[in-house]
Amino acid sequence: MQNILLPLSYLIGSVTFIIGLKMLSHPDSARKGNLVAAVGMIIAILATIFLYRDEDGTALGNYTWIFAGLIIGTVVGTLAAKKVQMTAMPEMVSLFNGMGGACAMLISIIEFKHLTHGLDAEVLEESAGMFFTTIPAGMFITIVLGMIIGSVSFAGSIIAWGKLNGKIKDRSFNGQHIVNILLMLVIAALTIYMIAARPVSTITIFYLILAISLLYGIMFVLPIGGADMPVVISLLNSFTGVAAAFGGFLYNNPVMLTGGILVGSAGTILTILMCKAMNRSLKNVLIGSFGGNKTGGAVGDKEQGHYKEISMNDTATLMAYAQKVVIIPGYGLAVAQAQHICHELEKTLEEKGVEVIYGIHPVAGRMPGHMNVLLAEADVPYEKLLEMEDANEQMSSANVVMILGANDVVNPAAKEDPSSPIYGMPILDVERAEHVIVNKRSMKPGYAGIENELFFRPKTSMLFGDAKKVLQDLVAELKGM
Amino acid sequence: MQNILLPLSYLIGSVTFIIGLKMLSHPDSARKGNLVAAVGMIIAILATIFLYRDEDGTALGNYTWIFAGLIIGTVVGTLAAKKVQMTAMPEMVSLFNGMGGACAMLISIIEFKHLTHGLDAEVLEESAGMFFTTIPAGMFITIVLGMIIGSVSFAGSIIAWGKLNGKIKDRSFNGQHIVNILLMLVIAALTIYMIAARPVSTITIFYLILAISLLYGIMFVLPIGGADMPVVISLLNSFTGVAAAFGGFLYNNPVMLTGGILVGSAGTILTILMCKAMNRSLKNVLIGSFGGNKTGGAVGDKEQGHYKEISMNDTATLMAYAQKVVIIPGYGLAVAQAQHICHELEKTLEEKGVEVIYGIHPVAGRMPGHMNVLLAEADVPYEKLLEMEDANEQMSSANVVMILGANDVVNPAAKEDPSSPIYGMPILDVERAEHVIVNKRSMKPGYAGIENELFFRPKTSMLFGDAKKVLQDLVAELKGM
Amino acid sequence: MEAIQNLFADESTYRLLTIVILSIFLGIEVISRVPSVLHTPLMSGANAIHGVVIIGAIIVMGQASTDDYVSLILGFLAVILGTLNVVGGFVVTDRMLEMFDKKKKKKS
Amino acid sequence: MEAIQNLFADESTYRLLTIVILSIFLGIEVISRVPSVLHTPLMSGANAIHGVVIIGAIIVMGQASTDDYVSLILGFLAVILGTLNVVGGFVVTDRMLEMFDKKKKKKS
Ligand SMILES: NC(=O)c1ccc[n+]([C@@H]2O[C@H](COP(=O)([O-])OP(=O)(O)OC[C@H]3O[C@@H](n4cnc5c(N)ncnc54)[C@H](OP(=O)(O)O)[C@@H]3O)[C@@H](O)[C@H]2O)c1
Ligand SMILES: NC(=O)c1ccc[n+]([C@@H]2O[C@H](COP(=O)([O-])OP(=O)(O)OC[C@H]3O[C@@H](n4cnc5c(N)ncnc54)[C@H](OP(=O)(O)O)[C@@H]3O)[C@@H](O)[C@H]2O)c1
Repeated sequence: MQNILLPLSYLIGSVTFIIGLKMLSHPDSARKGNLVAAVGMIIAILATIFLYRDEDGTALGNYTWIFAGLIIGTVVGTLAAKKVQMTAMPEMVSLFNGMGGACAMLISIIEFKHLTHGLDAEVLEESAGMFFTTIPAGMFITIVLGMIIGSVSFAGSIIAWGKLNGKIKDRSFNGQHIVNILLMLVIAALTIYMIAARPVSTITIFYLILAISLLYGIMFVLPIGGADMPVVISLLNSFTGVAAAFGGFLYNNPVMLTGGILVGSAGTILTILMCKAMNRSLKNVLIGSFGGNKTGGAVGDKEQGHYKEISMNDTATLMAYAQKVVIIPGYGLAVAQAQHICHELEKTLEEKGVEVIYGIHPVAGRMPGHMNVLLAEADVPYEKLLEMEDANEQMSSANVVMILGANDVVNPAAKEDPSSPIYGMPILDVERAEHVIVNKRSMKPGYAGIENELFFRPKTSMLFGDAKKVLQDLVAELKGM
Repeated sequence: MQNILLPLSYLIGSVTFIIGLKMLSHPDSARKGNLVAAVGMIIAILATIFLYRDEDGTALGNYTWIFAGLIIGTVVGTLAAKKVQMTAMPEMVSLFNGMGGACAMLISIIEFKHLTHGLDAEVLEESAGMFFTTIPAGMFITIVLGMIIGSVSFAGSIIAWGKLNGKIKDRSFNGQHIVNILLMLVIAALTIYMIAARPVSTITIFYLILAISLLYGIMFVLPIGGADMPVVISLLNSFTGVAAAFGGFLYNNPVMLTGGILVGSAGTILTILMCKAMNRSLKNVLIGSFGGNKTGGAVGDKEQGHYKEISMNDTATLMAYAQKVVIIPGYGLAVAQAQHICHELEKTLEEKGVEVIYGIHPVAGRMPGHMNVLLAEADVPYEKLLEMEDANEQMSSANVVMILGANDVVNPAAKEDPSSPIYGMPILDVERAEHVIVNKRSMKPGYAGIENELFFRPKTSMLFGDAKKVLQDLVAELKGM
Repeated sequence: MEAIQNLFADESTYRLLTIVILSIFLGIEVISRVPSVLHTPLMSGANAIHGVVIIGAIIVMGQASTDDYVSLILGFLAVILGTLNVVGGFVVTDRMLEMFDKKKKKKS
Repeated sequence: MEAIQNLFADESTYRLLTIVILSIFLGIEVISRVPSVLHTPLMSGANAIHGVVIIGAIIVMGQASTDDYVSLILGFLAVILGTLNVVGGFVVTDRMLEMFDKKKKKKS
């Protein structure tokens, strides 16, 4: 019976992964999709533990170790995932991704050790390396490639994690990507040499490749700007998928294979989609390190004229007597953790009969969907969050647009200035409204590091200060009116 | 080398099928997609002929027969496909589909004959049927299922072909679908019995199943209305795909497997999409045989009032002085082969400064895309053909809507009368225009067999006659003005 | 029944089943957003693709012993029919799509 | 090099390769029309799915001989890390999507 059940469980696993991924890509079914995939995973894991037999028909051993590992992983994983702050989720994903990569790497190392088990220097010398030629090429290739990709993914993910939580700073030097390409070539050359020639020093070379791969993973992510990390994580995610697939080849295991490859290809597409949403090319993200060495763009290039400020009192009056207010949230709102007070503002205005909607730019904030998640956390009703196109349609009938800690997503240079690095990105067209009020702490640029001419336009008034503080004052002012 | 090349060719074949199907589903790449799949098919066929080896390593023989068959098939197939009239294409597809089904059926028959090769009555009696128990179950199931599905597809396709070219009339009797279900049950019961029990009469039962399957194929398609044939053909198409996939199982052949299953699943989805476009359910098409026994619907149910006719001269005047004319082509235009003269009308009007566009309903005519293909044949420029939604938007600014042999697709009952069988189908909203002129030969209903109240509405004028004749006169009239 | 169980005990069956399932999903995904204009050509193209059954016919034909006339004749028929399916299918699809192409050319 | 050729001569390699290719296409098809709001949860969900590598870790662990401490310890670590990937991945994804769900509920 069990030889029917095991492959059947794997089949079920593969199917749940496909269905799960498919459901994950539609808003209505996403949460269920995650569950479906999780159930499939549990089935596949349990089936492996209890039903797996090697060629000789012996079952797995070391159950104590296995269960201990599973329990520790489950407890720690659940706690970490439950405790993490909403805004720290991308770094959490990165960390988990690194764990997967490390797992793939360790598997390869152990399997390599098994291949060379019992070899001591003496035996090696005697057989003059002949031993290594007996390793089947397919298996050897699979092990080495799984190790390389797993360790790149591991090292890269850890760096990405460190960058996102601020522990690691962007570091780059000239010609860094040339060094990276060289590292890659060295890895490739060593691998081909080892597999084709099977030298006596195979074991040393193997660990050398491991070390260089780890180094490459670090060097690969280090120069990339912290704000580009979501894209990089998505890429590393698909790397780990491929590493898992190599495990599938190694153990001739269809569920590892389908799961890994699915994630590998879906992750690659997702990476490209994410780049598109930010109007960047992948190459640009990886090599240009645009987030790292800020080019400055138009900063100070032109005579910018003057900006005008607006008082809290005037702001409150303007808003209270408006028909329609559009709120544009941005990264600053997230940093200031001002989502709850923002919702409060919305409710206060509505009590006064003002219609309030939110205009959500797809790349506002620092991860895709950042603003939606943030505002949902503060219980802002779904139907008030308009996507960019819909928001732009409403803009011309709005009396006041309130920009809270957003910058690049409302920068008119994207439409008007072909020399701007963000030229071509669709933006929220706030200037169609009657008044534009911008809240930020200073005149400093946002993520793209470029000046925003909007702040100097006649319609615009600046309301300086930390978003949370400003909103608290504004709400108090409104309530007192 | 060849044991690398054969599976590699099959891999290439599978990939081209996927890419081909994908490209086929986008208008821009469709034609190239067809080519890609064809190239993959050629590679897979050539690789099979020259590189296939059985377990003992012997190559295929009978090359003369194989090549003779290929050449005959190629010549006849090419000629048939090139000669066929545009409007007869669906029946051609049906015929080719039947050939594929027959091919799968024959393969199963031959393989079954091989299994029982050299068995004469004597041997059978001696071994008391023991022999049959030695046939591996997997192989046996595969052969029988391939045979059943292949023969149903074959017989059904031939009937569908006959119906479409008018050789076979709709025939149905009460309880026909109960008979069909019974036939299906008999097939299932015999199959299970034969495979589980392996009786002495296995050979007889096999051919009995074959006969009943063919009968079922005939009975399945016979009662379905001729105009529902595109849907049925699509369904039979996916049947043949599944039959081919059984061949893939039988020969452990990945390209047959992927190709067959891809078509099986894509064909099923396509069938559902086609039903949706006609606002029917698949069940309705298969059992309701709505096209067969016309329910009559609202015919004569209500007092319909009067319709008014319009003279050729008035029509010409009205059109010549219009700003914008929308032409709605339908099945009647196709039957009358009036597409060229219709294009002529369009050009004549444009010379007079009238803007002319076409409103294309997705199910106008008798096959999906019928109108597009038809008008493309007459060189009507692509951008003049508006899809339903776009056409409806233009409708209110049109002075004249000219309906040429269309009926159901402009029937307001679809919007207004919940009791109508076509209720809920989106229609071309011609009444938004200033004048509606309808050309058909009589007051007879169209495909759905129901009365069309549009013809009695105040805005509507009827212009009776064969579409081609009427258009010729109209163009002459216009040119003389 | 035991035989069926044996069938399902074979690892390679599951490998094939995995391929089947992936292909099913792929077929659904690839087609699910096709515009209705393309329904007929797509049907026709798919029809040509399942003509891959010809490969089975070729194998059967090529393995028939030269004195087994029944198999030879049936196999020969199968090859012809399969070829008709493949060649006719692709050619007729191409003709249909040529119409659309023509329109494209006009446009540009 | 001969060894590589042998590898590619093995039929089952092609069976696996077919699975790989189908999966690649499927991955692309399934994802290619995802709205940008779902990018992060989808990334996270995919991250959990590649945690299937844990199966390899379990096999390695279960096959290690009880006196091979290096393998035992590395395998143990691999199991823990793999589990972290799987469990953490699914839980964090669920939390993210909970946010969206909440909005849904409000709506209805
Ligand atoms: N969503 C994604 O997936 C993603 C991922 C990576 C990168 N990005 C990029 O991130 C950018 C997002 O645009 P965005 O408009 O949301 O943000 P932004 O352009 O980065 O601007 C944020 C603004 O918020 C202000 N701010 C910071 N802390 C604040 C506080 N406590 N209170 C009030 N204001 C504060 C800052 O100005 P002060 O310093 O003057 O206060 C800054 O100008 C885009 O360029 C996008 O391409 C997005
Ligand atoms: N497109 C598809 O894939 C497909 C497939 C199957 C079924 N259908 C169904 O077919 C129908 C298509 O609607 P439709 O409006 O195009 O056609 P229709 O409703 O069938 O009406 C066609 C009309 O053309 C007239 N006609 C026939 N020959 C003519 C001629 N020589 N000159 C002028 N008029 C002529 C007929 O009236 P007279 O007899 O009075 O002339 C008839 O009323 C829908 O009900 C659809 O569901 C479509």
